[in-house]
Amino acid sequence: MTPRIDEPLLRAVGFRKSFSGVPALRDGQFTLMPGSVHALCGGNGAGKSTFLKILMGIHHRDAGTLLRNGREVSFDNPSQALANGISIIEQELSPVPAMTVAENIYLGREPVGFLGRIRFAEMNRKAQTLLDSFHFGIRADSLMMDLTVAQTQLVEIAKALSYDAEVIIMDEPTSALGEAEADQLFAAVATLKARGKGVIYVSHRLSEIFSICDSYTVFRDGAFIETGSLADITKDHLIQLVVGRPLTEEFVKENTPAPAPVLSVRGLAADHGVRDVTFDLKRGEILALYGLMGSGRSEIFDRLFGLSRQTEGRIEIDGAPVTIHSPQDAIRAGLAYVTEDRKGSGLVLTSDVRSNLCLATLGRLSAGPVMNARAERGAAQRMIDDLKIKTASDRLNVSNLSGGNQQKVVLGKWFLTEPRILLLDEPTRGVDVGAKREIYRVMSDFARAGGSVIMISSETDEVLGMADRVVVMRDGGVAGQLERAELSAEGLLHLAA
Amino acid sequence: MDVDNQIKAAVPAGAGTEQPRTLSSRIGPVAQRYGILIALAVLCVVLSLVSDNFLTSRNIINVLRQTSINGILAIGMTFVILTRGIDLSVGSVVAMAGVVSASFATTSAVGFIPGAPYVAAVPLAVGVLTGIALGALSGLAVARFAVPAFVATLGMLSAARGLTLIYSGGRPIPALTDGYRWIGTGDIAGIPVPIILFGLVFALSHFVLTRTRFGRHVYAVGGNPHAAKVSGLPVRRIRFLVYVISGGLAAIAGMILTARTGSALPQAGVAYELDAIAAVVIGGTSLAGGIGRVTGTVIGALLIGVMNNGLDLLGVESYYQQVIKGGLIVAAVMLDRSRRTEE
Amino acid sequence: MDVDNQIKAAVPAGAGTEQPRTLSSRIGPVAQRYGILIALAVLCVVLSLVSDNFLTSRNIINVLRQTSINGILAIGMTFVILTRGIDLSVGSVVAMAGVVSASFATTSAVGFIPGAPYVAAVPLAVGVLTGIALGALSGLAVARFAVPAFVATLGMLSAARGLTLIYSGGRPIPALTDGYRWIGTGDIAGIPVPIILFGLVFALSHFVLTRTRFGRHVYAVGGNPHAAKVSGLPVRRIRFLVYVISGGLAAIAGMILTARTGSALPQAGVAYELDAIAAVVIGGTSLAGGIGRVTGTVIGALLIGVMNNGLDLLGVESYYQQVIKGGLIVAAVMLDRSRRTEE
Amino acid sequence: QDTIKIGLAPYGLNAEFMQLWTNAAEQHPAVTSGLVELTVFDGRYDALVQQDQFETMITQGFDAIVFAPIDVEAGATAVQLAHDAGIPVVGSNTRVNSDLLTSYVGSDDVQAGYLEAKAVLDKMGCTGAVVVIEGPIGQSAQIQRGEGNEKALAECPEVTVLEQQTANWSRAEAQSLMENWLTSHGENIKGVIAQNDEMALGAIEAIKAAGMDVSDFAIAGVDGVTDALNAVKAGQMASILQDGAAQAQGAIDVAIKAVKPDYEPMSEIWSQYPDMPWNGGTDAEYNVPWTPVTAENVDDLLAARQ
Ligand SMILES: Nc1ncnc2c1ncn2[C@@H]1O[C@H](COP(=O)(O)OP(=O)(O)OP(=O)(O)O)[C@@H](O)[C@H]1O
Ligand SMILES: Nc1ncnc2c1ncn2[C@@H]1O[C@H](COP(=O)(O)OP(=O)(O)OP(=O)(O)O)[C@@H](O)[C@H]1O
Ligand SMILES: [Mg+2]
Ligand SMILES: [Mg+2]
Repeated sequence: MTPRIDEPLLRAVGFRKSFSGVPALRDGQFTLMPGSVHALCGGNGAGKSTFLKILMGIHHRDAGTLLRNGREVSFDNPSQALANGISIIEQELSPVPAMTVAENIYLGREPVGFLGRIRFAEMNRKAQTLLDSFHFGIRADSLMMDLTVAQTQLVEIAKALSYDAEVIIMDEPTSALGEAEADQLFAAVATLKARGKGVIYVSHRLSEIFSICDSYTVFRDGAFIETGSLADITKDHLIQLVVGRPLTEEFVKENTPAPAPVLSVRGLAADHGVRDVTFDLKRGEILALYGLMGSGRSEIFDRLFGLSRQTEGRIEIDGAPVTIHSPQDAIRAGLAYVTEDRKGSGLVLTSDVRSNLCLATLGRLSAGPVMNARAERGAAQRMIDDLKIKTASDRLNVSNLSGGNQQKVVLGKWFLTEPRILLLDEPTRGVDVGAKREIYRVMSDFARAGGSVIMISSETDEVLGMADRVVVMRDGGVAGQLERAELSAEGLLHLAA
Repeated sequence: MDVDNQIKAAVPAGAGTEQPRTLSSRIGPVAQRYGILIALAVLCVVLSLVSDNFLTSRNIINVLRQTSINGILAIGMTFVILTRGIDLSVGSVVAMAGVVSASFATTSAVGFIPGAPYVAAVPLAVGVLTGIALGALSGLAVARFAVPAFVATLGMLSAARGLTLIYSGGRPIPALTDGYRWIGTGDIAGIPVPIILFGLVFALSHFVLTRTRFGRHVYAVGGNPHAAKVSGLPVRRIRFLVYVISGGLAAIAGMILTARTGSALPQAGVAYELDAIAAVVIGGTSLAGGIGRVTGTVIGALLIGVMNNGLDLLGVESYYQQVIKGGLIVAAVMLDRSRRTEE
Repeated sequence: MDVDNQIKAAVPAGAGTEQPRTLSSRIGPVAQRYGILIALAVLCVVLSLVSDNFLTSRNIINVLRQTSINGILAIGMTFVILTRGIDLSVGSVVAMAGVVSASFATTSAVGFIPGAPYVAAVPLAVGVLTGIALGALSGLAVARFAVPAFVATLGMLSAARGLTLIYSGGRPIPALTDGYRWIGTGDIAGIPVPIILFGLVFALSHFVLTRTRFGRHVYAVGGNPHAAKVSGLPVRRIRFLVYVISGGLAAIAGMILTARTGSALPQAGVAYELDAIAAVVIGGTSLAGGIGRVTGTVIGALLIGVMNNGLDLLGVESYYQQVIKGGLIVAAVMLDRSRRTEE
Repeated sequence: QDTIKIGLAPYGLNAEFMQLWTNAAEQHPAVTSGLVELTVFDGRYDALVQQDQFETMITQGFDAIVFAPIDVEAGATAVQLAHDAGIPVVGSNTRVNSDLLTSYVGSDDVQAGYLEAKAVLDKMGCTGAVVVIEGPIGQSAQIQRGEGNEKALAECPEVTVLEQQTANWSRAEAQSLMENWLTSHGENIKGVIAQNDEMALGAIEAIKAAGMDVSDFAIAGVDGVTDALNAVKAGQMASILQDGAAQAQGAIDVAIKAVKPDYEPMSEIWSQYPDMPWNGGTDAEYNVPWTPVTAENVDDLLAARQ
């Protein structure tokens, strides 16, 4: 029985959900038509992921009705959702690290032969074909733990697509991706759409939404606000719906670099093929490291921050050579590092917002060995206010925050250290439009006050908007440098590829 | 107030490291925080109904005194488990600290320390140092040489027991001075010294874990060692220190035990690690690290102590005691709906 | 090739579940996979140099036979630990399965089962069912009621021991039939039955864990329970089943032990859980779940077995043995540089 | 060729009694003179470990084995293995249910249980109430001493047994147990029958901790460990000395005799206990007598310990 074309694949009304009495979703509504790519928009903490998890049977709703092809359904667990043709790419990456890519993709659907024996060869072949069809360039038999965050994201995409589901939920699938990989995903989405499937797409990158989606639904503070066709609205209108007040997407940039270099990197080598990297960072400058996925940008940060082995190369701060063996050394030298993997190396998920915010500044917030609770509270509150972190309290467990708000906690932790040099690896990952502006403002203010920033970003717009200078990386080496005046999207891509 | 918040912070809804999501939603916050306390209360009410003697001040003192040793061990264990470690060697450290300290406090000719007995301060200091040294060895293996805590402390369990037997020749060390025995049998204002020590250790540990920088470090290292490292915490030093703390506290427990029994037995403390870990886990601390609090541990230790005491008071036959104890522990934790394994 | 990949998948470099970044990069793949085997080899070479008897075929058979019981327990434990669980009850299950099965196989008047002795198949089946039932109870508590595995199986440790004592009245059950005793003392083509059973259990478990869907799902549940659930795996059922497997294997170990000693002791198997877990951890399986393999476990068990046998062969004094064993275990794992705690 | 290799298999060496037993074996004149090479195998309180050690001894070609099994029944298979390999096994201290033993040198636990219970009951004048602290249930010493306890208790029908519970030979466990009993029964407890000295000593500490007078209680244990001798001297308890040294040395003599038919015993114990004649070293059983520890002999016994 094929559903009528005007019959929605999925229709949700009046979804409600609270966590320990705090409502996360008050009135979730959504209608997904076949052959459509439907954007679910909303600020950080608007309830998007909560809504999608309910659809998938990961959470249980407190109230609401869900119709699948017109039939009322209710999923107790994800396997029922899968059986009903719904698959998901979750916002938080969730690999099984010690298993291969192929095993992760076909987890629960392994081809089996005699005696329940898995046909590994067949599974690897299928997985490889799948990955190759999206040009992801990942080997199906590599271990998940050996992949970078971006590659892990690609595998999760491949996995969700491999279910051949009718409804595919994508919760910020591109937040960890470079543009080339994102384009592969968009091509896949277009194919799905052409085949009459429905895609629910969540992203804070509005340009993406306008280029691949056809309809939109906006949530704000857990409630349904508006739905419609993207063709009928402008970007600014959408932003206004999301943020709740008029706002244009723009970059805040008021710093001017001084000529004196603060940090000089000479002939640096790092793990995984990074070699002979030389560049200067000036006082008051925002420098971008640009490159394709896997070009070695994060490795440079790891090395600068004392997380990987000291090998070749010199690092000078204010003209004096420094040795950095550990993060302690780096912090002492005035560095701060927002890593790209916020779950793996950014947050202590078992602790609350306040402890996470104060984690790198405990020494400053204590009198001798004893913590000054008031100072901790004050510091945390300052960051919550400055970055508009949406949390019920600073004692809430950080794992209960929405993805974007978690990212802000990591940023806040490092801002509190009052560093001289900020290393930001994908700082606006998963952050909504409103908050992005706040982050840009903080960066700009920081640089204006004499601090220096190196940022890695896969969003070319962000690089163009914020960077004073760009160092372009290719295959672990510096491919060239561009001054702000020379910047263009084509120029960057040309050097990087 | 502040402390309250701290406690709340330390024990969030779930036990696992991931997706505490669905967890907290189902249960009211009160049961969440006090589940195991409720279990303890239920047990106490039932016992006071069926036994006239249970709620006498004398029996309460008994329970507390009997709990003090396991309680002190479990508090040290809490530090270790919060960093994702485990310390299986506590029972052997109990014996070694007891025997070594006693050898400085015996009036008997068995004492082979010239000049023994010394004034109580000497053997007590020696005992604590012994525990700290053993803990430091385990800590070194774990923190410096990346030996899994289970293996490092299992090795210590065996080695420290052997050393204790060698040191003592397998014989008890009897006839301890009154000064030494005071920490096991003395009292201050009617409250037995072991209970006072238990209280002090609890208060201090609670303070350290909730109010000091080191305490914050312990939670962070257990919650996400990688993030802790990136944030500039001295992860290795913290890992090392928790074993030193556990060793030191095990030594105190060992000396209380020795002072209470009146002679140091090299075979003391066998299998104590299981009860200590049980108290920690029953008290809501996650073996996955980063989540837990020392108040929970004390409640867990009391639950075990009350159970042992109650079943003795009721004169339940020993075979049946074992069955009932096993069932009660599981039931208590099930009643404490707050904790759920990740899934 | 295929298998090779599988194995690689099962034992990667690091232990932690997080920071997938630099782990496997640091250490060469050979040391990674064979570290503990090298430790075992070194120990064997040293022992064969200092003791003439060590490398005799008779002694090798002794070692294997002695290892078989801990080995089988440790294999069951591997399943449990791979899912982030732990089974403390194995020692008590050993005793209970031994006693219950023996009560169907005794020719003595102590036997209180009408019609006993039965042909060997009956007691053996009853024994395995006993183990499975006990494992199922633990599994239910863990998988269904979300009781932390440590607590659930500690409860079972105590309860099953009590039940065993009640069932047997605390007395051993002697005089078992030859048919029953065959599984402990018989041989096939000169190879003792316990060794053959050990080999079979190993081969089957290895096959299940590396090649079958269930086995891979065990890894997934331990490696990332959330991902397992979202992928539609029956997480609870898998959690439940590993305890059933551990219980069943503990029962087999218990019956081998009973058949070997010739009478069923209700107090058999005390503290066996520690050796079993030690074999698993020494063998490279992470207590954090999701990483490990059964070959490592067998090597770990052999290491422990060889150590016990070797020190006895050399006539090392018992107290010193304990010290040396503790040191050797830690040293072996340190030599096996492959494993590193997360940091 | 000349030296005789004897394996000594105590069930576990972590507690004092077996330690004394083992020391005595190592002090046997035949060992110190080099006639016998003695190797000690610590059974680690596990029947199977002991059996494994038998296999090791057989592999290594020991000439004889002196065996103190952890369990009566489970020891039988080990004895069978040695017998099949032609190695004589002499039991000592703990019985083993096997007719393949060359001989058994030990003491009758039933008698010890009787004697200690009698000491308690006598002090109580055969009236009042007692508690019994037992060894680990199912161990042969617990079973047999329990039998002896029963026998003595049967002679005093007036006496009630308020509680009966195991403390696993452990002083600390007995101490807690007694504390709890003192709470539930208070002054009603007049006597404590502990199946070994450690547990009796634990009971004494509990009484002291409760602020009661130890001399108001009749307390007895078995074994005669050093601490107990001191307690007897202080008038706090009665103890029945088990002469582990004699059991071990006697067993060594019998074992040597089984290997070397022309051997004459070298240990002094045969002259020390006239009630236990050597009889050519071929008796199936040698019963080392128990010695009740009294105020009179305690100083001598203590002096012998140094
Ligand atoms: N397990 C939980 N316990 C308590 N609160 C929670 C939990 N999960 C989510 N929340 C809260 O629910 C609200 C909605 O979160 P959700 O993750 O759905 O936001 P989102 O729209 O996906 O945001 P983002 O764009 O940042 O991913 C947030 O305020 C969050 O703090
Ligand atoms: N743990 C690892 N094991 C093996 N190779 C690795 C590991 N981590 C990174 N690499 C490889 O090192 C190279 C550089 O990685 P890096 O993370 O620095 O890239 P990047 O430029 O930051 O890209 P992105 O973060 O967008 O993936 C890549 O080819 C990557 O595959
Ligand atoms: Mg979200
Ligand atoms: Mg990167």
